[in-house]
Amino acid sequence: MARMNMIEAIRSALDVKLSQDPDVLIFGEDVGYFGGVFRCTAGLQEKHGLTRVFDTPISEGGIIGAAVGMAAYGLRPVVEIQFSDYIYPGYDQICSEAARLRYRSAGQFTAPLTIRTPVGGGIHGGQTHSQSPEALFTHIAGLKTIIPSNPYDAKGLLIKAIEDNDPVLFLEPKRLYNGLFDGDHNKPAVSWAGHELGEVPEGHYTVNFEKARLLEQGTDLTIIAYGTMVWVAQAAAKAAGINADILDLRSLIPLDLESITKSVNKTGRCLVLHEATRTSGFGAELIAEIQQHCFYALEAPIVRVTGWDTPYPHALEWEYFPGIERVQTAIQTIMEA
Amino acid sequence: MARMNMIEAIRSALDVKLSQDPDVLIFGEDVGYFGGVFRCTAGLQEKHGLTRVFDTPISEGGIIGAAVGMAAYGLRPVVEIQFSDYIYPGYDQICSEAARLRYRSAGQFTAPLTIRTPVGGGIHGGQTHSQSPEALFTHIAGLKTIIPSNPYDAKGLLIKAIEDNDPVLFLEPKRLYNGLFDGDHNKPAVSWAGHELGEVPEGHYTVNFEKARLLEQGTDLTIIAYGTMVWVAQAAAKAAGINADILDLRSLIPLDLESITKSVNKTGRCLVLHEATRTSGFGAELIAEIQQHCFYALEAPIVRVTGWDTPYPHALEWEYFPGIERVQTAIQTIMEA
Amino acid sequence: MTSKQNRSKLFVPEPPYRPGDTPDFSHIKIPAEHSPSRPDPMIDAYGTQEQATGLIRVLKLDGTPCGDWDPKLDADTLREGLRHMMLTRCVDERMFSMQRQGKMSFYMKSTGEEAIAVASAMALRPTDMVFPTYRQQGILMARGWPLKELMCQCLSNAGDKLEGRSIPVLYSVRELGFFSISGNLGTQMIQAAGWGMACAYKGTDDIAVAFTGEGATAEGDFYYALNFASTYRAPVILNVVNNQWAISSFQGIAAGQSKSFAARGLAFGLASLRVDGNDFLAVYAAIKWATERARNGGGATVIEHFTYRKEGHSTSDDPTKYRPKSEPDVWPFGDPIDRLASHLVTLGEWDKERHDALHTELTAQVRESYKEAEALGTLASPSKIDPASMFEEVFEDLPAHLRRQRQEMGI
Amino acid sequence: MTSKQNRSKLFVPEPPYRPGDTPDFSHIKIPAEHSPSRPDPMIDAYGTQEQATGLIRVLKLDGTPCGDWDPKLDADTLREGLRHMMLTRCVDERMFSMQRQGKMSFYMKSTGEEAIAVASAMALRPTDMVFPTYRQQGILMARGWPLKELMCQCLSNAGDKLEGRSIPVLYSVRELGFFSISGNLGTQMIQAAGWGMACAYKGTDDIAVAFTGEGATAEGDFYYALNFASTYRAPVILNVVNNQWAISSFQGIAAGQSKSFAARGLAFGLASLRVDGNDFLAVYAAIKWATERARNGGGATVIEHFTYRKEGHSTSDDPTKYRPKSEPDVWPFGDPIDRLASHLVTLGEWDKERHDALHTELTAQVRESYKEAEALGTLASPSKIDPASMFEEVFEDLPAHLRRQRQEMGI
Ligand SMILES: Cc1ncc(C[n+]2csc(CCOP(=O)(O)OP(=O)(O)O)c2C)c(N)n1
Ligand SMILES: Cc1ncc(C[n+]2csc(CCOP(=O)(O)OP(=O)(O)O)c2C)c(N)n1
Ligand SMILES: [Mg+2]
Ligand SMILES: [Mg+2]
Repeated sequence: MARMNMIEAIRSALDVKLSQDPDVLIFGEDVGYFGGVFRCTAGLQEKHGLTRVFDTPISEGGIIGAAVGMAAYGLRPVVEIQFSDYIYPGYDQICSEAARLRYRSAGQFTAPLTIRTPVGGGIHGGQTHSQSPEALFTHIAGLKTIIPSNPYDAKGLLIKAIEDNDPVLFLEPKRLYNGLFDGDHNKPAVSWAGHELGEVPEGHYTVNFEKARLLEQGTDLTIIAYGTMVWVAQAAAKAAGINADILDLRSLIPLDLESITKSVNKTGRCLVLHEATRTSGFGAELIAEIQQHCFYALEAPIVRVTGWDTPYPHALEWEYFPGIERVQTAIQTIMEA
Repeated sequence: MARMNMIEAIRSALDVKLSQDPDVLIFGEDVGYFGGVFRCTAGLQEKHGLTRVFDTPISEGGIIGAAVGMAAYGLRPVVEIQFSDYIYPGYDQICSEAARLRYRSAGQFTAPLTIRTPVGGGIHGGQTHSQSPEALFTHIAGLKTIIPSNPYDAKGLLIKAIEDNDPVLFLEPKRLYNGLFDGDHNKPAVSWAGHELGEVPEGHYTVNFEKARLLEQGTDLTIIAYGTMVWVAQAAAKAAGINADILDLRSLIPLDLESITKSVNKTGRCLVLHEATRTSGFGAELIAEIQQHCFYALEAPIVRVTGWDTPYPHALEWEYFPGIERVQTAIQTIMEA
Repeated sequence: MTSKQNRSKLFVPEPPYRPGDTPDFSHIKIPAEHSPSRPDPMIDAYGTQEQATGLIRVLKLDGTPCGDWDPKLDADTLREGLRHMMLTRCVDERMFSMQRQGKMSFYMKSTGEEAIAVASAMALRPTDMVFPTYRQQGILMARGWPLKELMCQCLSNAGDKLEGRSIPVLYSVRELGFFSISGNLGTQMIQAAGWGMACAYKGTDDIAVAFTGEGATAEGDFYYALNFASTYRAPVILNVVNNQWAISSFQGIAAGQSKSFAARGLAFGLASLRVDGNDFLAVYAAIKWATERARNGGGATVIEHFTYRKEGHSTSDDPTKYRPKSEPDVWPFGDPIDRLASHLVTLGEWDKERHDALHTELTAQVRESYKEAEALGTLASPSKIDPASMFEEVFEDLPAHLRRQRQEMGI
Repeated sequence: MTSKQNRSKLFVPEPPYRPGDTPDFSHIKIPAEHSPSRPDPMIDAYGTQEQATGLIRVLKLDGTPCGDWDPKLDADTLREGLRHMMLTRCVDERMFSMQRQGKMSFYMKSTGEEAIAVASAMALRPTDMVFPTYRQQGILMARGWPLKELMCQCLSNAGDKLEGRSIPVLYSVRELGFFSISGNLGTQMIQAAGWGMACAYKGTDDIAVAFTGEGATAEGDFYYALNFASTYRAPVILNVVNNQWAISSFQGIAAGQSKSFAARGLAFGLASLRVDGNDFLAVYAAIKWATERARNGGGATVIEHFTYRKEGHSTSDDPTKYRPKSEPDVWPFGDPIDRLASHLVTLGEWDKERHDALHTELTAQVRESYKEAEALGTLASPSKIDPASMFEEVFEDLPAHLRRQRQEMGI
């Protein structure tokens, strides 16, 4: 088993699929010769050829629109949007086209494309390099939304996404690319090399969308998180000395509601985390479902700790980021309720 | 006091502002000479002139982008997007630009534009003439989202929107344009002429965003709705013989959380309605806040009745629409819980 | 260009005539004998400047052909084209009146524009994928889609292969190379470029053929298509149907100060042609030229079809609200059906009797087909579409949350 | 054009040279004495074909002027331009090295492109609103923004008027007619068209002036701008800075088979100019021409500035990863500062001593300003920005939900 960070795991997934399936194509801004601004596609053009891994004009709508056409033809395009903050010019092609094609054509045409894009803050990227737009996609019928928290899952989920016959939005928490980050920005990032989830098979394997990962097991509290916030949850639970079920969702649509309700029905308390702005964030959806399915088990209001409802500021990045301290406070609030 | 339907009320609001403020401009697809596909701007070009009410290219991104520039200059553009289903090509300009300009320039530049667009189904418009995309906007910091349910509010809220110094998305439930619709599509639409909220002053007045309308007062249950669903709520409550607080939100951002929590704390039961697809809809946000603020008062899980998580189908429109029957069933479920 | 209107007011273009005016199009020069010549299809794109700004024509208004674009089709082929065009118009008329009778929610005619769809389809191979708008139903006639299927889609009845999911006229017929029409304008242009890229990637010589109205060229997707087609030399034909109107907006709103929609292709280094869209032979020749270019590795061609929307935008529209009632009649480029018919007459291959007989035959065919279709239900009759189907094909497999919702619905 | 590559494979354009290659640009023809002539600014847009595809130049590489575009600026103005350009470069160098020292998160240089920003600003009125990208900091020098303010923005410190909200270089200086730079490429082109429409609507003769990189012309917003500017004859100048690179992608990815970015304006009936962007006088003359046209009601002009990005895209970029290290040095259009300086020398208005003295003066000025700015903090030092400010100016007034969140934060 190899040791990979998240960039290497993603690259490995792409490499495996490029090698296995001649219908897989990769394109996006700077992904070709250069290998992407985060290096996720480095070396792939050289290995697989110019027509399989290539640069595109700076046109997110064009990238996704062209991919819809290719996917309808029968190819499996995997496109990169350089930062998720720049996905909006392609929003119409995702929502009105990729997500709708199978339905409106009654299955005659489908759009099995994968859209990879980095999300989240923590790299001093400011308002336009830090966003977490998942909730803008989970509202769209016909689209799957995936977000891994570690190298092992990243590779397995990405291969699964490419093989999936529906359009998949694959969100990559950029702060986890190079190492595990638990929200403590004063401490150096922890290399994935030393983490069990940094052990990644070289070849083909998949991780299913339907099942959340139970990261920690406990009885006092259920913490639901995804992406970077999974590790913040773990650190905060430890700091709070609490015995929590920590669920790493991995997939938002489809959602593993069964594992969620099972856990909350057991613990009676629930904390929901995300980095995205709070209002109408995916946390709201989780809470709506949990309060419905676990109402009689709940001993305290479900609390959400999220990014604030402001743009992601540059200088005050760590005041914005829902870090360990805020999560810990929320844990206390819930446990004392 | 005049009698107006919702189209006339909206037109009257635009007319009042065009007359009062030379900086108000109206543009959009077919809004000029023709007066808009729903006739909301009929006669306004003739009255106010070609350069104040005019047609645009079919370019929602261009319409909103140009409006951002004009608004930054100091004008007050009011643009129409022909159907909200077509707003997505302008999504980037709304989310990344209009909603962000004040913040990123620390108040040097602002974007006081109003985007009017029809929402909702019930006119056999199928997948691309029936959507309710409000939740895709309530997640965006810096944007206000308004949705009236009747002529009186429509005029007062629209004038307020135009005068507001922030960008406002003004959603018009198209099924209410010509008459009150309570979800019973077998019955002819009820003319606004006979309704007290069809009594609309001719001149200038405003309705504030900060306050929900308490449409009916009751003690058994709180029903939270907006747009068309307000009237479905009323009809269903009547059919169920239930004594409910019915709150017509009018504004989603800002939200009158105070009225909501006051009511739910009183009734202990709550039903949330919207026509939009369920997952990550605005109902989720309402539930997340209500369960937090009213946890100890709640006697039953909060239920949401919404459009299904599918595109809006053409033939099965009424199977999709969250009509009286479904709302009534939900009321029973809540009351029996 | 010496006016100083921007010092005093914003310029807003207006069409020459509005209701109440007497339209006069004598200023539109009908090009004489020689239209821009037909260059070799592998010409450098910048060599098509004249073709992009002039007007390519074959048929004079009197039905005689001229110029080197004449595809010299045999009489049977010409008669076939005529039949498809007449059938298209017949279907349009029938469906329009059935909509008026409340049998369906909506309909859109292509009257006056039949040559564009039909000649295109006949110039293409069946394996070329078309990405049409709602005004290329003629392609379906030419490719032989059973009328009943078309009608069932419009009626959203039990015979609708799309399960009543879409409004009328948003057809999807993969087996005939007819892409699922989107209700969102413009989006399919770049998808067609992507499809063309896929054809090239797979090493086939199939091509993609997209259509947009002139109004919808203002969407970003049109430019994405021009750009991607240019960058990757995609084998795609990007057709702009300039029928002068976009609902109530005249073409000048989309065109601005530019004089040719075709010329937008030139700006991307793409071969560009501007064609008399009411001239069946010119459309056929232009599409043929573009297919040759694309199949031989020359990449994309942009074709503007200059035509006129004779009827309202849709059944929801009353065009006399914004243009003179007589404007369609005085539009100087004639009717595509009449023009092809008189060409055949000139050739001695057609006459009034045969024309009337064909019209009668097609009317009967349409009436028959409609009867069969209506037997499967209309929008007014209780729907026979299974409500459970609403939840299907959102995804390949029904996910848990949709299963729960279906159960909630009680089915 | 006789190749058949689409039958076998997709075409993907590649730059002529990659790391390891020896770049050779002798195929780029440096236009001789006569550049396209200077037409009357009110010329019909289609009359600018030659200007849109040729290359407008004034300064020969040896510093002597030629042709009718020469704006004949006096020596003081020329020296002022030189000073602004040298100051820009000086600031860029300082900030780059301070970023390397960890004082700020990010920086972007405009090395080699200074003439475009500085000459533009000098040709404009102070009331003309510019909508810049991150590579027109030269405008701020020319318009006299205190360096300290610029530096404080980059340092996100207590002196940052933007309250540390944006990453470095995304300036906003309304009082100097410098629009708030967006991190989202392209968006400001259409906003500038809207601003221009507003100027016209209000009857002023102010204009809007937008900039985009050649890479970002692929965004829809660029075309919306062309379209709206054309339709409403907006007084706006749409500048495309073609510096050959968009991060790692060479200009051919955006250009495809087209040979001029300026010519995209022609497709919309807009006057279009293609200018040697390393030629201070040519840029000045072109902008001046476009302002005259716009202020007199002639509407928009598209200007391509042909230049070269000498340094990396930003501090996050290492250009030797994707292009030869020597490429900037062999780029055949020289350096804008050197070229203007040698012009002044030719005129007898400049010499090496004065040049060195100016450089020393500017270096000192930059050092001083930086010291003052740094005294107000750097990103590395604990932020002095009030956390409560994070919630302000999301809306005009603080709404209840943001007040609750601020309280939740404990402030
Ligand atoms: C993105 C989008 N915006 C607006 C509409 C509404 N709409 C439908 S057809 C139409 C006019 C289209 O005109 P044109 O492109 O010229 O095509 P034509 O109808 O003339 O064939 C408009 C504005 C839409 N369907 N999609
Ligand atoms: C909408 C959007 N997409 C992608 C990016 C990421 N990005 C920032 S700069 C850049 C390259 C821009 O190249 P060009 O337009 O040529 O300008 P230059 O940097 O050469 O001045 C890219 C892709 C972005 N900021 N916005
Ligand atoms: Mg049209
Ligand atoms: Mg560039």
